Amino acid sequence: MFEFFPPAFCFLSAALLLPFIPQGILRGLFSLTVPVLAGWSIWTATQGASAQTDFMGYTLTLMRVDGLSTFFGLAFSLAAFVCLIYAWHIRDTVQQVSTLLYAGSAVGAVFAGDLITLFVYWEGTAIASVFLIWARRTQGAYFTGLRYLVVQIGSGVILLAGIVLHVNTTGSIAFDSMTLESAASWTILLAFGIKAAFPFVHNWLEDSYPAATITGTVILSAFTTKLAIYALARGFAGTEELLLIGAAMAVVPSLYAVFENDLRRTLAYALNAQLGFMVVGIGIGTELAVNGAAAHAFASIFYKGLLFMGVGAVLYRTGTSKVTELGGLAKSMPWTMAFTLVGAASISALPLFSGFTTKSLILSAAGNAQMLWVWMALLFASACAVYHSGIKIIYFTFFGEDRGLTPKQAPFNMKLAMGITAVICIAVGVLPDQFYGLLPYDVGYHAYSVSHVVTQLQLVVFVVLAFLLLKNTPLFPAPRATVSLDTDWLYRKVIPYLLGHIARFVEHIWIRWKHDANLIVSNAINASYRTHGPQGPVARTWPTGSMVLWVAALLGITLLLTYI
Amino acid sequence: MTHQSPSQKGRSQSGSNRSLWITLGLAVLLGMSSFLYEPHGYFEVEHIKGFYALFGFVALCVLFIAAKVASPLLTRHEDYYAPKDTLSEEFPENQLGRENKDV
Amino acid sequence: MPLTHETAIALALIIPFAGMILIGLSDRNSIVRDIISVLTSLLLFSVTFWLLREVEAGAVPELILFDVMPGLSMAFKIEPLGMLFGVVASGLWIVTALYAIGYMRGNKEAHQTRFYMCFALAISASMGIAFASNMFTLFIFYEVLTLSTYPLVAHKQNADAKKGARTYLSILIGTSIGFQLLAIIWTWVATGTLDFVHGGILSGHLDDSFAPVLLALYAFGIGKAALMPFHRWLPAAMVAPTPVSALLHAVAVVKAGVFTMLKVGVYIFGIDYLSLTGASDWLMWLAAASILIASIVAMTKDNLKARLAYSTVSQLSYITLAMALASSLGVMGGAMHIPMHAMGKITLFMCAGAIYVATHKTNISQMRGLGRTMPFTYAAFLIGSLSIIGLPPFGGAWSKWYILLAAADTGQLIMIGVLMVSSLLNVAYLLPVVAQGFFLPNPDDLSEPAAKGSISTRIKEAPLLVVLPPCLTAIGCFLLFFYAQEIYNLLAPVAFGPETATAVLGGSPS
Amino acid sequence: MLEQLTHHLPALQTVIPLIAAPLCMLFGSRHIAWTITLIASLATFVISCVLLAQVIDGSVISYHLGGWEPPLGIEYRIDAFNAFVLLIVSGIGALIPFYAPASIKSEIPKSLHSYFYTAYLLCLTGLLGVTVTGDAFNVFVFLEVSSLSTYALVAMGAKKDPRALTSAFNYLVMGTIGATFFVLGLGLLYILTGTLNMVDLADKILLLEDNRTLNVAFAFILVGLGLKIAMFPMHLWLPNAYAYAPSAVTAFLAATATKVAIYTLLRFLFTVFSFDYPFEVQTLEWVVLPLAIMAMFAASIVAIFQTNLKRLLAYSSIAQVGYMLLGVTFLSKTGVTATIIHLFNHAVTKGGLFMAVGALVLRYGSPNIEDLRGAGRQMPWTMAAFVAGGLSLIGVPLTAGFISKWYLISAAFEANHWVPAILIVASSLLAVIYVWRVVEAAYLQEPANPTRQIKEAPPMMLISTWVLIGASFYFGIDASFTTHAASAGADMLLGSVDNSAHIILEPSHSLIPHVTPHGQE
Repeated sequence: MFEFFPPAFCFLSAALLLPFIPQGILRGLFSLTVPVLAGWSIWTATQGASAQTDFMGYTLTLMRVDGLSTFFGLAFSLAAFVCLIYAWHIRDTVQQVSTLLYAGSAVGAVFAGDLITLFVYWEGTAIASVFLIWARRTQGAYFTGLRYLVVQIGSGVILLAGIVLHVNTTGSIAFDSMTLESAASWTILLAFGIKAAFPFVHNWLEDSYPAATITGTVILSAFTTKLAIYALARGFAGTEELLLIGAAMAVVPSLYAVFENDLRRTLAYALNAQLGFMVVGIGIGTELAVNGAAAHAFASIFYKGLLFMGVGAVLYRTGTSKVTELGGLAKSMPWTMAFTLVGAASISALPLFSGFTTKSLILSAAGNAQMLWVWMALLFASACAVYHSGIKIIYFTFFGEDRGLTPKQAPFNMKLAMGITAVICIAVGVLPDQFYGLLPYDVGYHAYSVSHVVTQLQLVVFVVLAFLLLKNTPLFPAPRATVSLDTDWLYRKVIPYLLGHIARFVEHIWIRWKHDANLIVSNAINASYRTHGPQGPVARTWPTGSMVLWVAALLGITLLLTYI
Repeated sequence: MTHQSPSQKGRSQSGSNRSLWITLGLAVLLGMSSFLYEPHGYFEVEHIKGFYALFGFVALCVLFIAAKVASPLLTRHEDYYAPKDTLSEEFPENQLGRENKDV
Repeated sequence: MPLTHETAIALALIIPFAGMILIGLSDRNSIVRDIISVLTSLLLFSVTFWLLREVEAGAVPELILFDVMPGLSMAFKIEPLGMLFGVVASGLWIVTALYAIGYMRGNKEAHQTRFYMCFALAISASMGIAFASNMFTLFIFYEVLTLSTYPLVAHKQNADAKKGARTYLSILIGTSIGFQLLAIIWTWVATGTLDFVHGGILSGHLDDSFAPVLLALYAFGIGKAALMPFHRWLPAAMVAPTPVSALLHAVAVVKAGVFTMLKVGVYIFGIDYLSLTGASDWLMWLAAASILIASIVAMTKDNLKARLAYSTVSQLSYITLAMALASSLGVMGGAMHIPMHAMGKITLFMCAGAIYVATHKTNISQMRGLGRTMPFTYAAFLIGSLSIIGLPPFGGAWSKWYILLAAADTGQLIMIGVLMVSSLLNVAYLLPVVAQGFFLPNPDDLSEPAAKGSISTRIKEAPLLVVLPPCLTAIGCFLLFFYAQEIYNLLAPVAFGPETATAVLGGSPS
Repeated sequence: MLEQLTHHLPALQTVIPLIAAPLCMLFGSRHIAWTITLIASLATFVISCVLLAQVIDGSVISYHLGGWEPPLGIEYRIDAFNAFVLLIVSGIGALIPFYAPASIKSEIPKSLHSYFYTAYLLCLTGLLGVTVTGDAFNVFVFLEVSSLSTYALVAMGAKKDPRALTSAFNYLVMGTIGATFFVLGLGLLYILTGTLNMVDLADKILLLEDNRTLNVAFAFILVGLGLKIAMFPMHLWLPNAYAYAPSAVTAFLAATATKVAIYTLLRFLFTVFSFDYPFEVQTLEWVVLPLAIMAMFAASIVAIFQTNLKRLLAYSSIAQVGYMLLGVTFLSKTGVTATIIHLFNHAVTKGGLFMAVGALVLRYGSPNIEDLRGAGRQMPWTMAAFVAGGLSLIGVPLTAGFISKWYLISAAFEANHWVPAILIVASSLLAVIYVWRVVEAAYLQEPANPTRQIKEAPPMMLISTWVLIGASFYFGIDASFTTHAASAGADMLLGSVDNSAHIILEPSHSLIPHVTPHGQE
């Protein structure tokens, strides 16, 4: 039935076994072997292999090994590996199990060859990941988790509805490239779009990632959105509508990332903007562009993960990740700073770092297609990224105003994880050709040209220059202890407010109605008691006279009928 | 808000001055270098000398202005969503490894 | 001794009945009584399981007892749908029998013998409903079920219990006599038969414009299906001890209701007739409204059992909706939802009972942090919830899949939307229970540092017999996802007609 | 000898209790009186069984009393319908001697016991006579025999509650008015036709065109019998009579007296008059139908509020009479079948219920629901019987009441009477309420006086109660006998069976009867 064991099953079965392994080194090593095994099995899988099974009258393709899925599968396995190292110190079984389930679901979804399997894993990522938020065990995290879950499962049920419509119209459950011509594919696109944090359905990301545990945020940042990118690349490559969506995604969150106070939320906005790049790449849909989207997803997983790790380490030691409460940690946490710098350099697309070699694929694809405005938007977003992910994180955490914080260095496992991730970031930046070799398509692209290096350096340096010049002017958006209003304002303030009023109104009506109904019923009972009760006229039995009257009346009525 | 001694402030001030000069220097170098090679771009605009430099500088200015304009509209005090929000609460202490550097 | 079909059916009816008598006789010795109760359930299940194998092999076991009135006989004939219901009810009786022992002892309830007797009688009635070969027999056992569960609802005999039981009885008896009986007699007068025939008996005997009216009499008459506005009995019945809520008000009684609904749809009206006349259109809308409103009401309930009750109201309307879609796939989905929802909901109820036994807490707001002292209960609750929501890899996903397919098939896109919104509402009212249990601090126990202390000292679970059954059914939820194929094969003749079933089985069902 | 006896069974049916009655008084001893009563009532039961067996296939026995040829002579005419009613009356009559001794011990002074049995036997005679006779005036005579003895029986409750005397007197006044109306109607018929034999009357009436005197006669008969039936709103005598009579009497009356009156009404409606008679159809539609429905509701609602269990059941009876009348007004075979079935089923059920209540009253000393709290635990078997009977009253499946309702609603649907069909079920739900009030009091409330030791009812009372309750279940589970008999009866009444070919003539001037076909007469 199976040509080989689906790597997702490695994760899932390990997650079931994990609680039975004693906490500590043994459990840590056990969980670390899982992504290694899975990655190895993906690496060695022959292209075109598949694992199919017949179930409920459908042929489910549990595994479809091709360039795109292999690439994402490897990325996810590798991400799981570094995340697990980063979370080595965690002793919370719930988080450990859900991490494995989450990574497993993501890997499974990537290899899903049919829509039903995809749906199964799609929901799996939603359910497994929410525990990483709830595991913070605070009231705020509880509510955030609920909101997150509703959105994620919402994406799942929309996907389900889309699949049902798709199956109904086409009779096929295969997960292949689709065109936006039927309600089914629009619905499926919406489902993917929610997970990919399209504009207006993006806010779950900024709401929930910063609310997770320290390690949870890192893990969350790796999988869900990248899975959506994979799904979009698989299903909707070359869909023009995605261009506009992607461009908007790249630009608008950048603005938020500027004035956001919480660093993890800042990173979440930045992540959202990076997703915009990938969506644009998918929207362009050429082999180069899809390669770019995939490559950028890979790079993004790691440099964003690295930034989240850095901020997480700071949070771990200081208890806060707010700009207004941080500053001057360069001395006390030098390694963390160094690794975070690598991440910042990567997202800023400095040459020799990962963003440089991946982002340019997408920009080049946009250029090839002569999409000037899209290209400009992406360039603008790149410039913004230099500030909000590169400068802002580093500056306000490690330099800036010294708040007198003297934390200890990050724990070794965190530093190790950051180190490995930093190496990956640099490796992608330094060895582009080897990296490109892993991509789904063979396009023969070369990232390093004088022109490219210089222009990119110009962009970065002038952004830095502008920052340094403007920093002490009134133009500079100085950090304040604020929360940003986003689309979640609608469902966290407006809708509850309206619902509260509606609920009060309905309750009022309901109580009134109930009261009235009770009154009517009790009046009816009382009235019938008065008439039919033991003392009522209907139940009166003693007066013989009235009975005679009835007899006479009845006779009279009967006789009257004679005349009809 | 922690109180800062004047010396600390002075140090950070001088530090940022130094980085400003370094960056300025780099910027000038890179700006000049645009005249040294022929860029192979996809669009007309890329052939403008120093386009990327200008773009980066302007982009950040635009971004800051936009942020300045938008932030009063789009930000509220961090307790705005309390208590159903994590921003307004402390990170649970038992999940932290809050340790200070050995003195 | 070779078992014949006739004796097997008779045994399925008699075993619980005999169990009831034996339980009554062993009033003095509670251990013997409890053992009898469990043995009876095992015995019954082995008989129904044997019958299931026979039905799967294509047999149609039949037993005609006697004629009550000329033309109306007390007769039984097992078709796959009834077989499914029978196996579900008798199978889950085993876990509930175990659970009931733990629960009733754990709570030191009074009148336990009466409790077990009525329980056995109710199961007997459920078997009668499952195997009935005509609407008349079904109706008789339907009423027996109502009456036999009344003492169970009123078990505590306090003012609340009496009030709840009164609501329970008055709605169930009221609707069944007020509407269902009328509908049955009308059918009888119109067609001269009440036998269940695939494809229905009404076609050609009833003026098409009357079909919606007759369907309304059936739909509202089957009060056990808890279609709004006749759903009030279900929350009211939650005053009963939890084993009752678990088996009867999550499995036997309510499933008897929706089972009857499906029977009426498939065997009295016939899916083709329904779809031809559009008789069930209004029912579809009502069921949809019922699904959503009940879910919203569930969100407002703080009492866990009340919340689960409204959830049941909502989930039952899935099945009604599936029938009202008047499509073969809907029948498949609706019928499949019977075991899927039963397994999930019984898990949830048993967990609620376990929490009650261990802590005597009934309100969700009091249950914060309990997940860490009762991890098994809460894990089971989580799995049950996921199955109810319809997430893979749990059974509930498949039934929802087929109902959705049916909605797509009949072009009812709004119904797809309703089911989607309902899933989200399920998330919103079920998962907070788990999340609060695991991830919010226990207000009673502020000093307890989270995630500290060795696990063995923190765990304060209910007695084993109370915790084990929900864990078993939770595993059942998981297994059902993979055994859905068997259920599908079993039900294919019901949904697609006896002739086409074999043809359809080969390929994709759409 | 036996051969001859069998040919005189119709006469023996009334003669045996009639002769036994004075014997009871003559001997004076209550034990002997009881023995005689037992033998006589059992004998009538056996006779009615034999008779029913002979006619259930649709034959008719015509027995000429004293050898006088009808229409001049009195004819006892037995067909499937009245044989069935005979069975009910004599069946319940045969149970009463088992039930009565323990019951009346506390209710009637010992010295009056032999009078009780005398009056009881006379009452039985009257009821059987009304049923068996084919002569209209003879109906009146037997009706009065039964009524007069009933008044006496009701009055015997005076030891326990003096109001029994008043209610007996009331009953007497009203009953007499009813009887008078009835006899006035008969008189008018006689003036018109010159005959009192029912079959003969029917033939003659057919020949009359639109005739106002006939209409008046019909109206008088309807109202007169309506009063005896306790047709709403002429039911006022019934609740008191039932409430204050001794329990055994109540059980007997409730099960038989109104049923026989209904039988008589059906006889007159269908045998003497018929659907061909337009005035009857009009009256049924415009007077009886609304009254029947009003009875179903008004009486049920009154029953809901009653505190006295006996009165509660009495009002329930009035409501049930409404069902029976409703069945008739559908003017169809199914309707009449429904009426006859309900007549039987209700007799069995209500008899059993009143017997159970009698046992409760015996032990608790009060029929008030308040006082019967906790009875479910103190008298489990009696209370179980009550609940079972209550279920039948509601019409829960597997009980006799269900069969009745099934036929009644079927008839309504067949006649396209949608509204009555709905009203039938609606009023059944009222029955749920009044039955369940008792059930809740008995099972879910603490005893009024927990220290008081209450024993289970005496075995004989319990057995006879359970015989009836058991029957009400038996006929709910296997209704083939009742439905068969009732539909045979309905066929007979509606003349859909050509009964002239099957008549068994039994001229009594010869001890050896010869059987000739009707046509050769």
